[in-house]
Amino acid sequence: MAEVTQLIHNYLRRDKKFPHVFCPGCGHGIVLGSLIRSVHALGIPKDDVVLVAGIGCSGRIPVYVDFNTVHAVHGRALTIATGIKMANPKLHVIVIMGDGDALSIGGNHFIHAARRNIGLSVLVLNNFIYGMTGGQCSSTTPQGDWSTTTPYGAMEKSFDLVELTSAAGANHVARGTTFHVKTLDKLMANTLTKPGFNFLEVLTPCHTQYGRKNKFKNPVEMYKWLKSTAMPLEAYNKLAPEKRGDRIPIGIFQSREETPLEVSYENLRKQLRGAKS
Amino acid sequence: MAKTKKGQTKITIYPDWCKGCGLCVAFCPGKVLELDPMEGCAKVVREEDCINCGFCELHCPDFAIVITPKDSKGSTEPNEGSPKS
Amino acid sequence: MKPDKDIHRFEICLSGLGGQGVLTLGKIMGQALALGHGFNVAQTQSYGPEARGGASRTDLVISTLPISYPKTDKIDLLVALSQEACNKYFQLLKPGSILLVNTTLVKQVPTNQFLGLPFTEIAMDKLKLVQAMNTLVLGACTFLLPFARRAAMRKSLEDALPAKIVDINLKAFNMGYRDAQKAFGESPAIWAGLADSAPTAPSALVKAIKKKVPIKKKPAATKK
Amino acid sequence: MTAKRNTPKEIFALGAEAVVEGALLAGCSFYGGYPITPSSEIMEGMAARLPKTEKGVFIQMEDEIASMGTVIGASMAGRKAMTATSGPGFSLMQEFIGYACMTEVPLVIVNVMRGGPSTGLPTSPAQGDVQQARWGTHGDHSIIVLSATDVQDCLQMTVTAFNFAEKYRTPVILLLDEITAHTREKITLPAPNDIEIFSRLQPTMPPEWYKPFEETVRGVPPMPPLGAGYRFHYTGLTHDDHGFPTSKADEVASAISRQFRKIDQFFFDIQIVDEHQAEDCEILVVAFGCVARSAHLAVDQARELGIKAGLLNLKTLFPFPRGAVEKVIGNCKTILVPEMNMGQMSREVKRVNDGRCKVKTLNRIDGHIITPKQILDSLRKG
Repeated sequence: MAEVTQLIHNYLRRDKKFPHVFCPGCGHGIVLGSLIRSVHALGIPKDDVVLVAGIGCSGRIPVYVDFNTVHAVHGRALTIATGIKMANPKLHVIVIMGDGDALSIGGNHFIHAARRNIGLSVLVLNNFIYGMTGGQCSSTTPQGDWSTTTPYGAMEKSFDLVELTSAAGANHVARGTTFHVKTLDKLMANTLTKPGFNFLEVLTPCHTQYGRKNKFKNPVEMYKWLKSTAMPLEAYNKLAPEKRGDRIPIGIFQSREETPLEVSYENLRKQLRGAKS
Repeated sequence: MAKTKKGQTKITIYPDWCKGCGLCVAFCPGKVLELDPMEGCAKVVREEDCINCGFCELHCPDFAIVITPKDSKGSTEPNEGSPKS
Repeated sequence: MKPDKDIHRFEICLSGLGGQGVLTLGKIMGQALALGHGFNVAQTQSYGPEARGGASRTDLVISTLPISYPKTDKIDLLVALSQEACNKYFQLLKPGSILLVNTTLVKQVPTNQFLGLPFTEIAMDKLKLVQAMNTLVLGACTFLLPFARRAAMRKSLEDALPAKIVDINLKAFNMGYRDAQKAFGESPAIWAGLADSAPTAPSALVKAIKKKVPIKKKPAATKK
Repeated sequence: MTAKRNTPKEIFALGAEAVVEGALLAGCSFYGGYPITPSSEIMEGMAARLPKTEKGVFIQMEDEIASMGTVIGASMAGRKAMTATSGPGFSLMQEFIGYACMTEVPLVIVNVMRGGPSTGLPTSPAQGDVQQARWGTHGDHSIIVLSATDVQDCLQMTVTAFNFAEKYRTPVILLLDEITAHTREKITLPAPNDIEIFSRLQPTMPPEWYKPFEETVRGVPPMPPLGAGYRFHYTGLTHDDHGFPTSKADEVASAISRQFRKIDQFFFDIQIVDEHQAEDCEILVVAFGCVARSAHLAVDQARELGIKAGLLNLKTLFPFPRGAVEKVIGNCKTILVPEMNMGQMSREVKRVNDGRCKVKTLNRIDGHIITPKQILDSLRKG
């Protein structure tokens, strides 16, 4: 275990300024740690990893890590990632987005990338809020909660990302939290290895913009909330529906083996060219 | 899962990187760490009570905590008795 | 290849209903004149929503010299395969223009100076394939245009169509050519200068008008 | 496809099909797009052809924004990539065009102009996107905008667009119009060996010495594909030589000015024009796209009438070929700028003319081409 942090340090860009920009208690660093541990454990060379991010707090992650990194425009990280994967299927393309990034401005790209079932590892860091721009309501802000653009409580219903992604056609769908880090590491390894559109939602607290305004005294309170709210999917399923309340299941929700787009395309090309010669 | 003995680990916290979020302090099962109000970051106060669960190292969002064995030949495997949800 | 005749901006407008194959006709004719005859050809089209039924039009400019302006400016031949197209594009005719109409569908020609064949009727009665109507027109035009070579047109047709419909279309092409020959006798005299060395013949146009190609029955329903 | 053609070949093709041929000849191996009239024929051509090539990738995306995203991603991964669109789709692409300028990612966008604004005249020609092509994305930036006159030109200018994109690490916009894209003409497909192809420079130093956005002699740093061992950071934020975000005034100024300079100092290479009867003309027509064809005929007709007319056909619209205009207007009394918009190119001509000649405009926005007669009438009035 001694290597945990040193190992992470080996993957960070040394010429970048640390500590990183994230607020105290922000879970983004925890996700980055989990990602690095998983890439390392799986033995994927740094050169083969392309980390694409959108705009927002999550978009700041790639700067810090020594992979091929792309900081895209708001909501469109998946489109650039799609181009990269189709152009060179050998690369491990990992996409990191926030909830507003992936599901609000990028919602259309998100469902279509899932429908295409293109081989991307997609992490959505869901903190229920627009963090970087100052705490505006996002499409995952729980109904009734306060944000700077819902000063009287969020009126609209929020997305269930797991159900949305499953319905859209992704091969693999999972959810974890930044409190349950060992589970997160397992889910991360799953997300990085299984073919096809591979989605992992990570619940990660934003105390600065969301927690403070919604009755969480400090970041620790938010992690306590995650600890008490999230539960393994298997246990959740055994729970009587009326007892589920606000509990959030975590684990692997979907595991399909459908052929990813880049493989189907390669097959088509072989078939067309085979027929020609 | 056999409990490993306490106090076999050395905990290093980089004060420059620690932002004092308090996660490690709050969840450490051995109450090894405390927030230093002057420095605004976590510090080790009861290293001898560390059970090497690894929680703080895994959860530190700022990569500011490093746990190493006191005896370099000692086991570095984490104790599975880490906090459960 | 080099064309064997000198033409400076000969302009054709092909028009009809969407679904009649006007654009395909223009493409095959243009391809034949460009690649098979060696002319410069610019084919443009009025490009409407891709629904069937509206007026459809494609224009060809044919020239030995490079073509600057690609659209038609002064039409030499207007082919109107439907009443709507005839009404709409009749105004394009200038002195010296020739009008060829599909008499099955064009009942009211706004002039008595025109050439006519019941293309739709021939396609349905003799070929049992209304879709081959545009190929009949290609055959007729090949006869009428003094610079068009039958073999080159046939080749373009063969190249452009899927194998399984080539035979019926070749039949239609030959039929269109022969029917035009029968009905009109010769290509219009005003184009005589474009022919190899053809002596100025009595005006085919006048002949054709006098002949008044008969129309047997009511035009078939034109809904598509 | 399998047997390589070594001799030129004549075909009868649409302007859109010529774009496809040109792109494939230039080495394009990636197309991401979204169907929109009147550019869809380009997309359909690519859909049929690319999967038959060795590495060709075609993908239909959910919208034009996504199309641009895939093209940028593919180019980062080392492909020569393109998309094609029209009016509303071009508007949607603007954000990513700025991103491609900022990250210096080579790519080609073909915009087949149709009547606008908004949905406008989807099936009719126009030339209303000229200034949008130059200034459509926000922020100050440098970009190359080309146009094509006839079908052979569509092929040639597509090859040129790819060459410029690769040579200068920049997005290149090829502005066609509905007439040019939908005209069929006889063209000659050159043999692949007969055309000059340029591909982006690759780094020749060890990865640890490579700076992806470094100042170089040409101002254009080499660009390796993702995954080649040169790990670095792409961002739309203003960045330093290494690609990392910066807001230091000196680094910002030098990065942005290099992006301008890399194009500005090669005007002689980039600015392409065609002259017709322009040497001794007293009245000069400045036109581009399909209107240049009308102008060509009108100039010939005017000469027959004894009017000393000439034509400057702009193949490069931006950076605006100032030198070419200045060279020709020495003898001129009048410049006529016919264009199918309310006067977007004439602004540039007036700017360069700077009061020397009379500049007349001839505008048409009803979805029809400006005819030779309209131009001739204007030439006769002098």
